[in-house]
Amino acid sequence: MSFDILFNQFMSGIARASLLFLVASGLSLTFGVLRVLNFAHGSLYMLGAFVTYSIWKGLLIPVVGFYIATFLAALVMGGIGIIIEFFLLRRLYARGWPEQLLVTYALVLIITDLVKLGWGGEFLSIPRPVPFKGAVSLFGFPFPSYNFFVILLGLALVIFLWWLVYRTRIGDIIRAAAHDREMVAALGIPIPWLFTWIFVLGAMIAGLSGGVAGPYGAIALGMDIEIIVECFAVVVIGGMGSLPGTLLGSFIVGQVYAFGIMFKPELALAFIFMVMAAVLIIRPWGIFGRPER
Amino acid sequence: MKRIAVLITIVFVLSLLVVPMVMAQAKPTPAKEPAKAPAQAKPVAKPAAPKEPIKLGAIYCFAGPCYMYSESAINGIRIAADEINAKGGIMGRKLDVIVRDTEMKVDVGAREVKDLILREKVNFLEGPCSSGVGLAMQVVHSEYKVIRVTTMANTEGQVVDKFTPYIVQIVPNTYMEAKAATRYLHKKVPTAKKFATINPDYEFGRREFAAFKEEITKLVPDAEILYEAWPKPGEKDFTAFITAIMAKKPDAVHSSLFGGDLVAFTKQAAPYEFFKTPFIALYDLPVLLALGPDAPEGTFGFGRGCFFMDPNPKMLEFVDKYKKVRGAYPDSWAVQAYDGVYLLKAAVEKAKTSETEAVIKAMEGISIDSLRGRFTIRPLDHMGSVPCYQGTIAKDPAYPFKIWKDISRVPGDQVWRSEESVREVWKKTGVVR
Amino acid sequence: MVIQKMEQNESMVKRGWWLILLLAGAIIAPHVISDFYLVILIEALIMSLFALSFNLLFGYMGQLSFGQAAFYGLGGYTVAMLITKVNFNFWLSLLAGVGVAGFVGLIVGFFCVRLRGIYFAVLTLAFGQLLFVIIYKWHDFTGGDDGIQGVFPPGILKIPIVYYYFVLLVFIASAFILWRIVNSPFGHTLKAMRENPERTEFLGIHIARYQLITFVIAAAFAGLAGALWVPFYRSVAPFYLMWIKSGEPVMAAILGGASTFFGPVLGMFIMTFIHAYILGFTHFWPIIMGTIILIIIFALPGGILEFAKVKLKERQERMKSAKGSP
Amino acid sequence: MFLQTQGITKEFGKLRAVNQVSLDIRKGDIHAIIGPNGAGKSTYFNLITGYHQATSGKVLFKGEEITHLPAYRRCKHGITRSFQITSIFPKFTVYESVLMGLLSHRGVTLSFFSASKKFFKEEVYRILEDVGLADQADTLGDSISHGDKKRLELGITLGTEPELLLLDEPTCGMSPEETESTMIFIRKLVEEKGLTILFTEHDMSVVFGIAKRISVLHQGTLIADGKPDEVRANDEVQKIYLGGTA
Repeated sequence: MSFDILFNQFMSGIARASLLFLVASGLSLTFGVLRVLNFAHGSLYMLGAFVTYSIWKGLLIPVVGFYIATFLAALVMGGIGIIIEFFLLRRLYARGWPEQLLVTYALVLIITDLVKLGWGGEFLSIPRPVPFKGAVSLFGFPFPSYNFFVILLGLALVIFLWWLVYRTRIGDIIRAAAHDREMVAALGIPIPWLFTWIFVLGAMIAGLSGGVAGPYGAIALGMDIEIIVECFAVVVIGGMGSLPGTLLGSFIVGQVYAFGIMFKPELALAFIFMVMAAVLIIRPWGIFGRPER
Repeated sequence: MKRIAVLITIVFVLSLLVVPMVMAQAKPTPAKEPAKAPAQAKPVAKPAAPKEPIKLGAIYCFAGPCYMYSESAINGIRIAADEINAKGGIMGRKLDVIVRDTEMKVDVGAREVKDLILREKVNFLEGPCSSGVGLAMQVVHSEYKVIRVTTMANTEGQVVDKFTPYIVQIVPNTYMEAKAATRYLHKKVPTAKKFATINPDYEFGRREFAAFKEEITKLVPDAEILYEAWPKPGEKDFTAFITAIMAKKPDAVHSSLFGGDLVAFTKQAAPYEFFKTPFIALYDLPVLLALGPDAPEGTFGFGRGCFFMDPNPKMLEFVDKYKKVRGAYPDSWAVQAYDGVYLLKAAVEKAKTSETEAVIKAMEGISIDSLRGRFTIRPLDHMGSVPCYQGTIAKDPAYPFKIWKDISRVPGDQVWRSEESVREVWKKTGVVR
Repeated sequence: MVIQKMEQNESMVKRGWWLILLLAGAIIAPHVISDFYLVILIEALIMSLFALSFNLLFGYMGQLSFGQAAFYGLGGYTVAMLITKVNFNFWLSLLAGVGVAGFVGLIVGFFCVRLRGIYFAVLTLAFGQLLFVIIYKWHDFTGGDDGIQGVFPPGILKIPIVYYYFVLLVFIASAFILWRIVNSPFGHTLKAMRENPERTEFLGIHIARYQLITFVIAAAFAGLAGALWVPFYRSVAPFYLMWIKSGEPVMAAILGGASTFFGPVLGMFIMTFIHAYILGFTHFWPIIMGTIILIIIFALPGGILEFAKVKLKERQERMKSAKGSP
Repeated sequence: MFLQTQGITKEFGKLRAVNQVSLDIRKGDIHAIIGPNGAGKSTYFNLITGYHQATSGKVLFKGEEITHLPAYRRCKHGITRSFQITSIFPKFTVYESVLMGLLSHRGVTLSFFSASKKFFKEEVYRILEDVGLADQADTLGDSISHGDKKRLELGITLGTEPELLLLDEPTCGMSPEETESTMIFIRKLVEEKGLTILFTEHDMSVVFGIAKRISVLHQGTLIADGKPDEVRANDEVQKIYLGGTA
């Protein structure tokens, strides 16, 4: 196995990791801070992709159309996030997390059908936006420039979330709430509103990553079921609620899958769950996570 | 606590008894069409003879990648049924279509077939979409002795390995389709020796791969398969597979990817200049529609007969009808489902009854003029000599999407498994015929 | 002291009464309802057994497992492979299904019982998906994606009504066993561990060992449910092990009332009948099922039976205080 | 010797919570361990009950070393404890809670089929009478008064028929009458059942009221150990406790 083939496989792992990070970072927020096992995050991602497609098709602005569509879709998903959190999850914080889990499970069922009703069943596709159509040659191998766009977007999101979580007052509150919810509430901080904003932020990220996934692959029913379990793997491996953890987690899952495909294709998926189980057994709170108080 | 538990139980027992009884008697209103299908013209109320209607159970998979194909198939069936009823039905008996969804799940499929047979008392079945569900369903409807025409699930397992007399296949099976596609690929790239393959990892993909391997070694004795990629169906990220294939630098690549998977694969492969290597896959109408400008020209496609693959007069007439009803071009799923209804009509009229055993006898050897030209049902394994199509993707000014050029139409009987080899397989799988 | 005793046997009579009524209903049901709804009734019974086994972990041990479908599927696969590949005796392959599921439950449980709450749920999810992918990809041994077909029960069991009585018998026996376990000293310890693990440990209970035993029992009964299901539908497929299937008993338990023994059974019956009924009309059943779940979660906190229990107690208090009894 | 700790030490990172404490607790004693907050009383308790594992040193119970035994195994030997924050079974009735102790002690918790209701009815009611909760046998744990909860926890521990009972501030949050009745009850336990009690307490009237021996811990080290009046007179204790001469 010559170096450049390995390098190329490594880069394809990076591409997958960057998309996974986009989706998983939203989940890490809701899962990490709100401790909600949010199965609906995958559905918000799928809905985001379909909404982006419709806005993109509606606007049909030549070059910049796709970026505007993705941005607007993220806002739309934020709105939907408010509705879900405010009307459904907020009433359940007092009750056990199993009920919250079941609500997100019910949302998966509802959103799947909404997409079926709204967009029918066709698999849609958004062509790759102008500057990122072709490929860039890297060590002699073509590397799709759109993957660079996804990686750049991932980095931008990392910086934004890092700034938000570690450099702002809201960030301090979020980290405190992740660690000890009652204490933060005791300090008089309106926890319900904080949780709404975190869930909305998570939903917007899901919408954004859905939009970005459009040109990357196909927009089709079943996207949600397929990505959500991998996202759980990423968040669990990295550590719940820890940003660097999610970054590392998506890198690990991306590479395990890429090299799994190359060497033992039929076990590639199994490797991911083996790593997830191993991390949970050895260090339940993940590589960068903190043990629960 | 005790009194309320009693209350709950009474309600529970009552629901156990009463609700199903009410269900059983009350005729459920005819299944609502999927939301998108527009209202049909009201069939002319002909004083049908007092015979009760012939009931066709259309059982497809409205989940995941199959959702869209199933919708097209239902449209094809409805158009055929309305035409037949407009001309007085089959032997004067009205044709009722009942739609059911398997959710692409084996147990739901098996149960819905039982529902159609036991509750709706259907005479015939058509569907499903997924091969796995088709195989599981076959065990059930064969036990209840009801004929199923399969127009989409095309695994060869239905008519060969797990053959039962209650199956009729009018979609080219995986063996025929892959063999025809391999010949086309070989004709286009005769010098190719080193091959790579990428097939969805389930019944359908594995059968197409096996047939490709058998045919290519016959056509190119020293052919070599360097890499077999097996993405899971519904895979959305093929990057790792693409780079792994290109690392082997094959002369040509064969694939049975279809639908959303093929769309995602194509878009992710294009930047890697993957399509410089000769490549053949199921580039049928829905995929070409979705890809639009991204469809790779010069790449080869194979399919089962949508309008542009076989533009004969009967097909063009069907295109107008379909455009009027659905506002879109008919894909191969609508075409084959439409043919399925007419095949049943022909067999019932030949048998002069809708009774299963008689219709099976009538079906064996029957031939009809379908949208895809004339084909016959082989008595041995009820496989239709239906054509397989291949072509090369190219622009066409007449359509807003790309279609095929230098189309080859391979009649079924040139590529289907010979009767001896069918019997050989039956010895192994224990089918007695 | 005396009053307490008297109340107890009165409740025995009362509980006995509605059990007999339920049994009578179950026995005459197949002759009353249509063939199709007999199929749904069999389905509901098998899935209720699956929900009961799940609730042993969730309702009684207090840990939510999101991978029970793996054992349900393994039970089914064992029966399917033994019958189709080696033509094994039907009854022994049922037992084998239970054994395999229990054994794999031992291995998986060994790792899971050391975790709590969300970590326990996510680890069981991971193991569930791992087993799903292994069966899905191990094409030559398990038949991969399209699973195994042609799994026939022997002789008269092929007739739905006979199979119904067979499933009813197995369901009643299993429910009885689970009921005894839950009310035995072992069950008492289980509930104590759920209430307060630390206090229970300091009474001399090795928490992990008791949770592991419970995990194995739950896995075994889930395997039995799978082993009953597959011969009825004559086929098995890998997605029986998927997390979506694991979600079904969770829904049933929470809807029916996880803190009661029969809650999950009621939840599963309601879900199965509604799902079958809706499917007759439209294939948009998920949105209807999802809405029903939301309504029940918000309208009947704690599940139907629990909600009913609470309402009854309130009514009893009001009556007692109204009568001004001593 | 009934219970002995030899140079038992516990470090949390750099902090040495318990420092080389060697102490003998005689059978049938009511032995109090006192000291200002952070003196290491609770940690010492946890080392004996197995809640924490000792960094060094030994714990011997009836001559047998139990330093590294897990908590549930020490309980089998007859050591059990109550917690500072009352730890009971909220959704269990008072009856069921006490029954749990007995089930575990009599080693029947692995019986799967006989109904738990049939077991040890008389013993449970006897304990309930002892702790004065017989009339509330059917009320749920979380719906009884704070004082009753303390006594319920006591009842639960008695269910395991222990030889050594460690009580973590048994009368904390109790009214004077309740404290008085608890003290009488503890004395009764020792006299009638031959139990040995080791307890920590802030309320000096309780300590000097019932303790036969008192040990004083200060910053993890044992600074005094002996009869109540010896300890009261000890100037070391006075310095750290009563702030110089009284």
